Amino acid sequence: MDNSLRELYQEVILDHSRHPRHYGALESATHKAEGYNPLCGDRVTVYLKLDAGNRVADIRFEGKGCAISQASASLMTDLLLGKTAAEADQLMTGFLHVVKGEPPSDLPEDARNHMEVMAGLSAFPMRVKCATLAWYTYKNAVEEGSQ
Amino acid sequence: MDNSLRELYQEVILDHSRHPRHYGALESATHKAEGYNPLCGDRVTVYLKLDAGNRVADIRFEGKGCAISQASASLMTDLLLGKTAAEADQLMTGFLHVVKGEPPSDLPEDARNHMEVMAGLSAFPMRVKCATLAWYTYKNAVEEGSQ
Amino acid sequence: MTAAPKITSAFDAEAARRDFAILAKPVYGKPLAYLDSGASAQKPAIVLETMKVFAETDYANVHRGVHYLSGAATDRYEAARRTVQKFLGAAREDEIIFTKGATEAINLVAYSYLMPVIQPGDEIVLSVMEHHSNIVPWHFLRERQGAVLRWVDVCDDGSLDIEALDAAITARTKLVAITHMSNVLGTVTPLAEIVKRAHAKGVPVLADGVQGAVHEIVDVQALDIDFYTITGHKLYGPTGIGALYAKRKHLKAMRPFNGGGEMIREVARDRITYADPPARFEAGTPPIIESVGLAAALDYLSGFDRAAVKAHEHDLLTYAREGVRELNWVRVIGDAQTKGAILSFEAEGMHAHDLATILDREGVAVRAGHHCAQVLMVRFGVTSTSRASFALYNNRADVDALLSGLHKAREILAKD
Amino acid sequence: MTAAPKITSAFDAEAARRDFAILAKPVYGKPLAYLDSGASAQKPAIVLETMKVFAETDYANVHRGVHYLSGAATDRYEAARRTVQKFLGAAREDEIIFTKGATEAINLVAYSYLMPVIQPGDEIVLSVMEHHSNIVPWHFLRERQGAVLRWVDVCDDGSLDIEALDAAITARTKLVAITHMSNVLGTVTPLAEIVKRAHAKGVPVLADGVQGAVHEIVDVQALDIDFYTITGHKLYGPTGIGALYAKRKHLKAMRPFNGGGEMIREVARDRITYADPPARFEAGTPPIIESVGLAAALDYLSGFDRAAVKAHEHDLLTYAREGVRELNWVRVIGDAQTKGAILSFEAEGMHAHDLATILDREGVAVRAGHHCAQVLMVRFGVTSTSRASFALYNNRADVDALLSGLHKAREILAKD
Ligand SMILES: Cc1ncc(COP(=O)(O)O)c(C=O)c1O
Ligand SMILES: Cc1ncc(COP(=O)(O)O)c(C=O)c1O
Repeated sequence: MDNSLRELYQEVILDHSRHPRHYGALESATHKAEGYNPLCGDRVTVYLKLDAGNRVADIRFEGKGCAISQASASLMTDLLLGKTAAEADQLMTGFLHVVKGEPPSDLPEDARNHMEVMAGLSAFPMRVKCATLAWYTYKNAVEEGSQ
Repeated sequence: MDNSLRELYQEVILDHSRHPRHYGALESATHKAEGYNPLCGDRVTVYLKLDAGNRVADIRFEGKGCAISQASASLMTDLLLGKTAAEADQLMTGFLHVVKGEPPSDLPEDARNHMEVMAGLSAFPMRVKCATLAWYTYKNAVEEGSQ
Repeated sequence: MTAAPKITSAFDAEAARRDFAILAKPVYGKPLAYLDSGASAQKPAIVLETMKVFAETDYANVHRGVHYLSGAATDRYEAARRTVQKFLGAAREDEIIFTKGATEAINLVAYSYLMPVIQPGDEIVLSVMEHHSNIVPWHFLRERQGAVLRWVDVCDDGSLDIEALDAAITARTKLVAITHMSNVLGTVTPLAEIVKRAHAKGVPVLADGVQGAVHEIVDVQALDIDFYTITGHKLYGPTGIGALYAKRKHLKAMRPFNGGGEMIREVARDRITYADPPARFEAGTPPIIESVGLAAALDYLSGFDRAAVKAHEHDLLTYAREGVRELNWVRVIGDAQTKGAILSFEAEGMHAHDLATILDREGVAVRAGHHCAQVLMVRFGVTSTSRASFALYNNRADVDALLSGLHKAREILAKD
Repeated sequence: MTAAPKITSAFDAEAARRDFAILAKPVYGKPLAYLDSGASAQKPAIVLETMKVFAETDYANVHRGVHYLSGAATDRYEAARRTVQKFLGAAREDEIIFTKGATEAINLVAYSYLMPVIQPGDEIVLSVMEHHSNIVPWHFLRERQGAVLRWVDVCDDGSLDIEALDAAITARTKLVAITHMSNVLGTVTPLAEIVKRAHAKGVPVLADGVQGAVHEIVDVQALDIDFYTITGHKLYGPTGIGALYAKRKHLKAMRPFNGGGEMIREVARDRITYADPPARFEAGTPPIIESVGLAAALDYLSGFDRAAVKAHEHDLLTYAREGVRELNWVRVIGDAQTKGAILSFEAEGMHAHDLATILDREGVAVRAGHHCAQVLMVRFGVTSTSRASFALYNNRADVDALLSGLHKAREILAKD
């Protein structure tokens, strides 16, 4: 069996995809966006509640798609909860580096450890879009999705 | 010098193209058609006066084009003058065979001799259309060009 | 310049495999099991070589040239048209229009045949198993001119509901647009019967023959069909070329689609006239080298006993179908009686993309996704499927690789 | 997979000739003098080889596949887009749309950009030296929607009358559609100045760059041009592919042209949404192998010092121009100051087709006819011309063959 596959579909990822954190609609959302990958039909909706200081007071997602896209969305909610907009941007940049196998950018160590489970993706460039869908949708929610 | 060229552009052809027979409009035409080759811009108008028995009582042409198309039109008027529709069809078939270098069809000997000057065309398949333009225009005049 | 047709009574797939260099190239160190010919077929050496040699010896632009190379290239281009004519059984060569692919061919019919005449409320009948290429051009007519799309359902086994199709044809129907063979279900539609019923109501029929022409023997005259479209790259030919067959009576009445060189009769500042078909519909420099490649591909395919090829592909389909039947976690979508060599399925607990990624690392190339058939996905309540499609060069080893890949994927993805 | 660019300071045409196998193949036993690159250029070995190797090693359909070959093919296809982007100096890769050729690229602009907005009486400004490909699509808008074509004349030497162009742009002008380089006169138009003047009046500009991109270095950003079109087969690349450059702001606002796979976002029975550019304009399977060939061709061309290539071609033009100047029975049409390597002429007492036939037997390939520029023919009072066009692989021996062929033709055709 291919090791890169084992790394890609490691327990943590499968667990995230089967038991996603923060799954479901968020009634009190201040921001919301829908992401869609027309190439594979994957879909994710991100709900955000930003507080006065633009901090992610609450976050939820709903979606349908491959293990990678669902796990990545779940992982993202874990990472973003409680973060300021600036911190979130830094996390997103870092995440993009990780999944593309590019040199890592400045990241808090716990965030990096958290994301490390996604590093296997860099061997699967055709699947990177699956992993980034949720993040771009988050970004969209912040920028254009105010409710 | 290429012999096939000498044969194509022999004196008789050049003479026909420079001093075309039966050139000009025909006031009393009963039939008329315009032929046009969009690939090269060659143009020929054929005027016919058919008598009661469908005999070519008079024929004229006007046109602009290469030596081959003009010579062929001129030669055609010589050949068709005085002929019945059936005789004309036979001549046309014979002419198509001659210029394509196909086995000759049944033709009166004088007509065949007359056409022989066009036999050189069979070595120039790309120019066959130039030679047949006038004939197809004649055919068109008979079939659809009644004035 | 193209291979003399070799007639063989039984089909030797192992021999044919050797015509396709790419099949011998391992993927991630594994033998390649290319089960994605439904998306695009690989090209035999004779096709690639014929195109290269043509470009090295006889190439120039076509039609307007008097010089030797232009004549040679024109001859090859027009000979390719006759090869397509023969392949489809068309009555006349000027009923064949070269296009960039089947998608363009269908758009040509939409823009040149229907757009000038369609009125708000006029109807176009199509099936839910159409490829987007045979849907979107008709949506344009809906969006822009108020046409109504009438959808014909398929039965649960994926076969066409012919009675529903018949019922959908009304006095307002302007066209039936239907696939010859579904690129997802594999379903082969009863084209002759469809044409008969549509014509009985005075309605013309367009068939999307992209898959059908690969696996079935087509005779447009026997079918009496109005429009039939093919694409080169699925017929073992090059990309960048396809063809539209249309009855001459339609072509003569149709207005041009693209405007440009070759398709005119006379252009002036304030008026314009158009050339006769087929030139009228072939604006600009056509895919010249590709036409020569397509002819070589059709010659290659026609060099085999097509019935034997079909039997071979069908054997693979059956072998694969039996193989997955044993896996109670695999659900096949499309089990029609008349079915070509395409197998679509869902595997429990595995998204098609994850499955395809795992299969890929095993050297098995399948498609995963909606296959440009979103309407059909909705019909079967899925967002995507995995699809294995079989070509003449596939063998049972390819199917074995698929089946063992499926087991590995389950091990990785569905292990708890 | 494509050749590493080789930068040479002076251009060695004799070395380049060896890249084109077809040039070494005699015609009627005579050396070939191929002076018809204006109609279509020959293709260097690296282009043909790159396409063949790609098809043998990395081919599959693009975009929707998860498997290895599909990824490899997609990478090559998108890399080709970036090669075109760089070649034209575009800011973004998604401003490059692959088409089947320049003719389709111009039609795309007509159908997707202008057709939805044009009103009866709206004007399109174009020059009398346009190729039919940059005329007929606008005639469609005249015929179908009442647009008015405003024609800008050329001066007697074939140069564009820029003041007339300026004057032709009115408040009703919706587009200026102009060639970058005339395929008959060789005239290179002052694109930057044209764009400046049109933009000053708020009017966008489309340039037909089919000839211009071959002989000039293009920088669409510096030109600030709205639309620029190229075709592969004149750029030493394959047939069946071309490209449209368009500013992103235009592309984002444009509706689709062809409908089919790849260009949608979501398709349902009664509604549809479209993908973002460039996908929105690339319906169906694109010319994948051809895109790889085009990239190889552009890499090949860019591997030379383009200014040196231009100087070489200009030398041939001057040498030919001087040669025919001595023949008082030859009339050159097109003597503009800014002129690329194309020489059109009439020879007294000889029709262009007869002349071309005789030259052909001498191994000299020229075009004869209206060159898809009938409006220009009328402007110069001719029905056809003969045209010699020069490419990087031509040499003075080719010109000598042309000149001696002219003498022979006169001997045969005009001897009394
Ligand atoms: C100036 C010009 N524009 C447009 C075209 C048409 O381009 P294509 O060959 O891609 O149809 C040509 C060539 O035929 C041309 O020379
Ligand atoms: C059934 C069907 N129709 C149409 C198409 C589109 O044809 P093309 O590849 O020529 O765009 C395809 C393939 O993608 C297909 O499978």
